[in-house]
Amino acid sequence: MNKVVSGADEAIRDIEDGMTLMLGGFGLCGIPENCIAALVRKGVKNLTCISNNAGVDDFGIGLMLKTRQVKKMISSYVGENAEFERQLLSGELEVELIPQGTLATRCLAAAYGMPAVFVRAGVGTEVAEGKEVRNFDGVDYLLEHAFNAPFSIVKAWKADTHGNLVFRKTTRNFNQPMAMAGKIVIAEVEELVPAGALDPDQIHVPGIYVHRVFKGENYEKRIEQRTVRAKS
Amino acid sequence: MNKVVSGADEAIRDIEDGMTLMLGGFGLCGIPENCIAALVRKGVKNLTCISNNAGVDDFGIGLMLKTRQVKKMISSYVGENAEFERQLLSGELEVELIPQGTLATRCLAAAYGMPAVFVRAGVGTEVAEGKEVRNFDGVDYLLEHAFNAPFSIVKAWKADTHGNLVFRKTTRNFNQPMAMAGKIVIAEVEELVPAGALDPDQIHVPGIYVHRVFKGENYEKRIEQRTVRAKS
Amino acid sequence: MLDKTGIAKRIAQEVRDGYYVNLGIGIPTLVANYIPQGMNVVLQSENGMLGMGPFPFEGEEDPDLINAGKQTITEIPGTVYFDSAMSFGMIRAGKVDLTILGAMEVSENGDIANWKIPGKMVKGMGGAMDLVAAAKNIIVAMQHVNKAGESKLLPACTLPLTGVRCVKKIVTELAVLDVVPGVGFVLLERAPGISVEQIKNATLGKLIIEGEIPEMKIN
Amino acid sequence: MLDKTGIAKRIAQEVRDGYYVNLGIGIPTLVANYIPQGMNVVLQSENGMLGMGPFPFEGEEDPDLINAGKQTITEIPGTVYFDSAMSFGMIRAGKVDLTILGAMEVSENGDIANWKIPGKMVKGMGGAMDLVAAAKNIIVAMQHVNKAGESKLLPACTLPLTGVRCVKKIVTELAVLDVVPGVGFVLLERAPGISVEQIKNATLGKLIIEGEIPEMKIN
Repeated sequence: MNKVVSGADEAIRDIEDGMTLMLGGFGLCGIPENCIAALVRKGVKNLTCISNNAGVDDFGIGLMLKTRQVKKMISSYVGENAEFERQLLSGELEVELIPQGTLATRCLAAAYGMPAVFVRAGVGTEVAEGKEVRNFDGVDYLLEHAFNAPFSIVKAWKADTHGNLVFRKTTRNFNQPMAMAGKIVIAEVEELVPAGALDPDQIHVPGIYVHRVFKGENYEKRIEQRTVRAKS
Repeated sequence: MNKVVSGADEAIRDIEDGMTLMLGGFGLCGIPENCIAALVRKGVKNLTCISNNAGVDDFGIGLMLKTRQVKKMISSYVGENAEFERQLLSGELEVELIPQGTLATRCLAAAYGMPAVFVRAGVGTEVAEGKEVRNFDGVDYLLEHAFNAPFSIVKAWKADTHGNLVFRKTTRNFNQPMAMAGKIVIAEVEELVPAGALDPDQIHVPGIYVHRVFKGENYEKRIEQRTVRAKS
Repeated sequence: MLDKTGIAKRIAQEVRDGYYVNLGIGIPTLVANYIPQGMNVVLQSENGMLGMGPFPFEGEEDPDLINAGKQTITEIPGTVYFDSAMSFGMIRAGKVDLTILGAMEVSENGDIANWKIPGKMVKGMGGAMDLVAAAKNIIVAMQHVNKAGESKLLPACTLPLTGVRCVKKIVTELAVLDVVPGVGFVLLERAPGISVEQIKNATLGKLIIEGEIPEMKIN
Repeated sequence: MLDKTGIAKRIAQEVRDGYYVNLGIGIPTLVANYIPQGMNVVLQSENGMLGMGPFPFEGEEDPDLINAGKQTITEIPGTVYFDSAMSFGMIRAGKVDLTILGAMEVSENGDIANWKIPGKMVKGMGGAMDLVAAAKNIIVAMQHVNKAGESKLLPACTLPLTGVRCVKKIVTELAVLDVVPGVGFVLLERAPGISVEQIKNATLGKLIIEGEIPEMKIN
């Protein structure tokens, strides 16, 4: 059950032009920095990226926007990015905006083999346009479909060689459901340990969901909003 | 956020005749022994119990069957229990059998605010009778509804005073989804610690789902099938 | 008239012991500062955290620990981390007792618009649509009128909606109002020094004024 | 003719390196004993475990650690525990490569009946309906005929179904057969000492025999 690959380039070797990728992270927190760099190196184009955010101008998915590798973003919030705005207004980039909980739940649906789920978010808004509405016990819900992406790329804190993953603090975010949702799941981690080194009660994503893991390098972990308080 | 109550009797104080309860555990593994004993003491009757199994003659939910407190079992597997069989054949007890994964997923649906889910289990079988069938991408699914129970009773390994829960090994089973599914969730635990004593990355059920916790006593933890191998 | 701090202080009075609360970006974030000492309240951050603590001391920022506004924060005793699917699961299941968020417009039946201005840049709804669709109790913190001096309390929203019939209460620099679908904006309290007439003039939607309207009490 | 061990040994030949496998109660459980050394296979137990180890040594039983058959077991390096919702989530999402289970009847289009005999005691389907509805590859381990000498490989099941068109392969004491919906039971191998004629006589559903049928190779 050895899921270990040599690094980001090997991990993304079969990602091709026009594919749909799920990318974990929330803002710049817990993003797969090494794989994004490798995708930029490889130069694959016309990608559809399912990711809660689109990075900033010079970090995260922003790096792939700069090189015009992204055809479409499926996200809940895409502020903080001037290049993004430029491409969107010029029509170079398509954007599909989805409520954040719906985005997460469509990952969960894929992870748990549910073809579609009913959610209340967006009922009565433009998000509901063209979608089936169904009433349960007096409340309207939208039918939302599971994502069906060939690849998920996530960042975890630790993995063992079987691909069992553990996340740290708020980096779990979309990384956990996406790590269970893609047909092929790639996880880059800060620490790679032998099978048996992780507490079996404390694994966030079982290795059965994960296909390739590698120890990432040179994590920058950029902070988007550095807020502090004075020492009193 | 103190969720601590004095013990099982206080925890179940407002469970009344005719109510529906979710009870965690798989077989006799991870069952809420203290609360079951308290329910027997209290003598509430005509209960509907949602539980994967029905215990054995003299342990687990079997104790409540013996005292005829259960009107209906909603379970996936109810073997191992002669008194159960007698009551079922004599018409004293109703049983609704549900595929195990559907049972778990109807708990998850309640936990995650989904009114209903689509599952494949049971398509083309008597389980599908009277249920809506829907085809997604060429595959038929049954529409199954979220459970809506006023109480969940679960057994965890550890809790903090905020009701954050941690389970041990295969006791997680139905305890985890049920601990997020009931309107009022009662958790009995082996170890109760102050808030802050559990690793925040390693909590299986966040306390927001849990209403009452107490440290249980005298756990018997009976083994249903003691299988061993010889030391070589 | 209240300043932002005043609005936050007034909203803090709506928080009850034992509440799990989700605070939006802006004025709502300030509410955390005015929750009475000794009251047990846990803050939920929809990026995957219960028990949000204050900003870190300088030099102690952890890039792996942010809130939904992407600000560096800290944990406190009892903090739990979880993934986004569980986070919105608990929101949808109604486990969050109170959601406080900003708005561009609120209608007299409780519709809210706060995510998009057509023709201008669209940043996305983030978790707002999920929160307003699910929370049992939604309080809007906003200015009574926009920068052009137009009322933000309207018969019907003009901007794209975030959610329908969901806002329960509004706190502005001028007033506290309940929102009752089919009835309108029910005036509950005036800000210090503000007259009922001033509130009337700033409210385009149907305003219900019954009896004497007391002035807010704020420390 | 194969004994139970023989059936388990033959099924073990179907296991491939890197497979995640769910083993039902009875003969399927025995399969674990015959997976070749050095082959990386992880056993899933649907009560919430990946990486099921062997039975514990006497005195080392842990009541908190059982398999889906409620037997005491052990963990191994790489074991993971999870809850029942995730367990069936991964099953439904097709992450389990191979499911091996027993059956009372299999039909020539792959329907399976293994959970209920009307009029006799009903124990429930447990996780069987979920497993057969979801697994990509389902192998049935069973006797070719029942105790009354009647074939269990039928044109159509007579007992209440567990799942439809799902069984891919059957291994009995007499034969290995593929199940091809619309075609029938395709005979692949004979058990040692068993003739095609004997298999024909024990099979009520449509049996496809093409060319020479080899004898199984079992160590």
